[in-house]
Amino acid sequence: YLHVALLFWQQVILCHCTLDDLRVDGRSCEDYRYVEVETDVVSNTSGSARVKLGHTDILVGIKAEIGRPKLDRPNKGCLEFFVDCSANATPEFEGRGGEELGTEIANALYRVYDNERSVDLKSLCITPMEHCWILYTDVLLLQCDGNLFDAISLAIKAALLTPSKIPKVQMMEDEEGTTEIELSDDPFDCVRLNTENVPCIVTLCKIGQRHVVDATLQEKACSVASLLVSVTSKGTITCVRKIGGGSLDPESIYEMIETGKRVGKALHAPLQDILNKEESLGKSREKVGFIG
Amino acid sequence: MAGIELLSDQGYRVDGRKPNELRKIQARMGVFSQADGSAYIEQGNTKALAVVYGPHEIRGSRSKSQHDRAIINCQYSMATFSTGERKRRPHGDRKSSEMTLHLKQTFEAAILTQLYPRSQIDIYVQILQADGGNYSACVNAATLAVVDAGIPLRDYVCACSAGFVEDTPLVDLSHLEESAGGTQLSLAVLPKAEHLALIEMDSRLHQDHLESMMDAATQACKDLYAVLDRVVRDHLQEVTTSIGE
Amino acid sequence: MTMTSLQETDVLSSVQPITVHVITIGRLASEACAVNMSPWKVCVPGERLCSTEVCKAGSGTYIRHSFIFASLAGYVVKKNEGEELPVISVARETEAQLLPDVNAIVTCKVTSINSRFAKVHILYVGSTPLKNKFRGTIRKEDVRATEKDKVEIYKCFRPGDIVLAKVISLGDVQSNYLLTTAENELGVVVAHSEAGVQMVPISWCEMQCPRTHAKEFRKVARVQPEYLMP
Amino acid sequence: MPVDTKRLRGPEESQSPWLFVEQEQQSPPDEREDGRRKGQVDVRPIFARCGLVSQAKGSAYIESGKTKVICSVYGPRETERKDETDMKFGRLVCTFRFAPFSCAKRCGWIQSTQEKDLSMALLGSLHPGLCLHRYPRSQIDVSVLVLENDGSALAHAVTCASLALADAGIEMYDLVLGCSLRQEGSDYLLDPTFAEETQEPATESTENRGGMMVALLPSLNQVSGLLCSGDLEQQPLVEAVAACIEGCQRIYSVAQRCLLTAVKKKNPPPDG
Repeated sequence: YLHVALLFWQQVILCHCTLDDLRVDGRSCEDYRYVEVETDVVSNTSGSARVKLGHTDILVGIKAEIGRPKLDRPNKGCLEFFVDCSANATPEFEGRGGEELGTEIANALYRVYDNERSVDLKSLCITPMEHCWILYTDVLLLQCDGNLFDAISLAIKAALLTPSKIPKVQMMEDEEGTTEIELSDDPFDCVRLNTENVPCIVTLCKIGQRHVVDATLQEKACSVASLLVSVTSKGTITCVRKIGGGSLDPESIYEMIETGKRVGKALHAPLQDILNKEESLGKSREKVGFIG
Repeated sequence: MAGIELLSDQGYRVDGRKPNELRKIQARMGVFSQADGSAYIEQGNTKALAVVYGPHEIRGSRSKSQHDRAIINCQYSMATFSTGERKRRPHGDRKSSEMTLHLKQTFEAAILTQLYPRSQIDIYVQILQADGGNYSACVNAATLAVVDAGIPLRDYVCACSAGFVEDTPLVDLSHLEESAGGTQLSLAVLPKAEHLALIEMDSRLHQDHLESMMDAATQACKDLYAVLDRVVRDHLQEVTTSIGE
Repeated sequence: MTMTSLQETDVLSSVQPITVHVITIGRLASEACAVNMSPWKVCVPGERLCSTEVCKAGSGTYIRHSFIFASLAGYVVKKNEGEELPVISVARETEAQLLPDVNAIVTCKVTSINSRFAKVHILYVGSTPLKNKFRGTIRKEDVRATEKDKVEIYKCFRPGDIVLAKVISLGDVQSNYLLTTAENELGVVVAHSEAGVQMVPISWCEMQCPRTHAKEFRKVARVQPEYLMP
Repeated sequence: MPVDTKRLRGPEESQSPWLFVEQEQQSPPDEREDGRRKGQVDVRPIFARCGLVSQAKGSAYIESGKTKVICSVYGPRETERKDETDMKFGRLVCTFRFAPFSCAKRCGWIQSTQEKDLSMALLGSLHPGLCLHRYPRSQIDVSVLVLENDGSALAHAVTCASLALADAGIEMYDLVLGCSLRQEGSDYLLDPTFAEETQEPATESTENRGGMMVALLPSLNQVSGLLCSGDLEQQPLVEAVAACIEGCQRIYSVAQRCLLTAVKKKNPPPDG
């Protein structure tokens, strides 16, 4: 998609620098760029978050709506993903230009999040086979500067972690035996998701002989293939996927899985800290958003 | 009217505003670094982002190219989570195509397109949260973004909506006031010269009332102009001092 | 991979006798025997053929870490062409898909013309027919070698003409293959008159209908004998 | 054949019959149902054949256990959509489809998100194996149809597609072979059947369970595709990848032989 043209000597320099654990922007191979996270940016969603990673800018909004459970798991709720690669990021995404990338990312997100291991889907069920909560997770890409997956996963985790406004529901049965759903009126009386196992995605880019995390667009242009590893806070790996056009030798895959696990596990704690801090501030928190 | 009293006996609106009062406006220019120009605006709870790319070579078929001026290319889209009920598609539906066309017409009137023959200027706006007055928020955000991109304009374009309740014109309608039904007027003006860039009104209104409604909307646009002008000047101040350091 | 591996049965370690499987063995084993009769070595993509010190890489092969690998499934052919090293290549009876390449002579059919260029469909590359159509463009300035500015497309090509042309560039994103006819041997080889009869060339720029004797303008090619179909 | 959902609608309050089908709950025995052993590199026997579809440039059919996959390759032909990379490299287009009758439940005609995802995975696995720089400005279409899905469909689709590409005479760096694996606790099941892929565990614990597919370029020893989801610790994950790689190597000889036969059948040996 986003095409970055690099001259040959630039590629050589980039590859050589990485060999010495020093990247063009001064980071080491396992360093992330500066990350900014803010939750609750769009007030009419159940949960929302904005993540800035370098120049990559992601906005995630989650809306909970009542729907029908999927056939193959009648007693669970589900997550639906939609990725809007908006023309904001680049004019190439205008019209239907961003659709291909959008479905590609959405498909990967399904694999990572829409299962029992990551999110407690059973708690989203209202009545088996009939009603459940569907969490519509909509990702809006505002700016791309590489490493979309990691930024999106951070934003999704943050959005899920915020006190989601999923109201408590009660099933009312009237005399004719038909059931009706009644939503709780109290805005504070809501279900909170168990988000202990929600994983984070770490994308590792193979450049020359080494691999780096959080690759910029320039670095991505030099890399043949990358490996997407999703890791929970306990260090369990929930998803591995090779992306990009090239191939990897088995040894480097093993190394990349190892790095991915280590980096991914370490990623959770600071994120959790920030979110806890934000929550403790409550209403008094000064909202930054896009202003300032 | 659907049950709600839009204007109280004391002359206040549902959210406590006076009939000719705007909602709180907050705006910022230069939110993104990769685009040529960008801006963000909040009008009450309506939040809009605008980015501008260009002027650049014409993308796609060259047949669109105009030998004596630049073409303006717009896209209006709404984030799927922006509305109360989730939207299925961010753009491409009939309503947003119409909005795209309106934006294009508005900015063709304001940008000095003849300075950039055979080129293209892209304006993309995105509604992050919709609470009435989407069109005006988009126009105002886009104006700031175009200014940020350094593209010459005849004048700012300021847009505002107006309604008419109980013989009183209301300006800058919220979603609640919009959905009550009743006459609605969208107006985009170049405030210095008081030129109209776009005017759109649906449903019925007595001719006698039109002028008062127009006056109220024009005045609101001028008020908006003052706010936008402040934002631009502050931004320039900020930029120049940071260069000076 | 040598021929001996063909003798391996299809059975993969520890397999239960399933009926489908037994059939498989029988079928493949008999084929394997037949295969072994041939003296020709067959290779599959990715097979290492030899070192670059022994041979030069020909078509259907690629070089990696100074070894020659096969990139096609086919017969391994070694040819000595009087040079120091023999050329090793992988051959298939059905020619590997040819694509129009720069400097290739192609046969094409004119589909539409306007004052600036003629649009064509490329039908043959050399003497190999293409399975799918590829579109090409002959620009006004590439029609003739001399007096380029006086060329009028209408006096050179008409839709339906069969033209011999040479590929000068693969073109860019917007354009198709760019072709030229600016050589004596290139240009219109077959054209039909308004009466629907195949015309005969009478000069470099004219053709005549044998029935009506009407003359029409064309950029006529002097067809080389090797391009004439028997 | 598009289905008019409006006309075939049941009553407003209706439930799919699938919800009431008894789920067979059986604790998995040590032996797998077809007699293969757990924790062993034990793939089902494979029957592979090239050149079944006469209309296509190249085609292949693979049968492994009850899983049956057919693939045809068309092209290279001129691309309709072009961008800068198409000028230097060919474009590979993959379509992965389940035939409507291939699974226990009928699949729709419209490509589902799962099929789109698998198409992407197929594309990613095949792409590194092809010499696409030899086909500038053109497009190669690969379409895979699963006739019967009894597990490991994607892995066999990868193998089948690479055989079809080789049969079509598309230049490749290497064949691409696929192998799947299902991890169950400390054991793994290589080349799982559909039942093994989807079975619910007897225990609630989700430790070390998951599915995996690896695509390998066997003679270059490069992994071109890796798709894994589940709940795995690092050690079992690495072991599972290694087992899959070995599984791929096991089917290499079958793939080679299939191609050799195809080459000989199609073309008599060249003279001279």
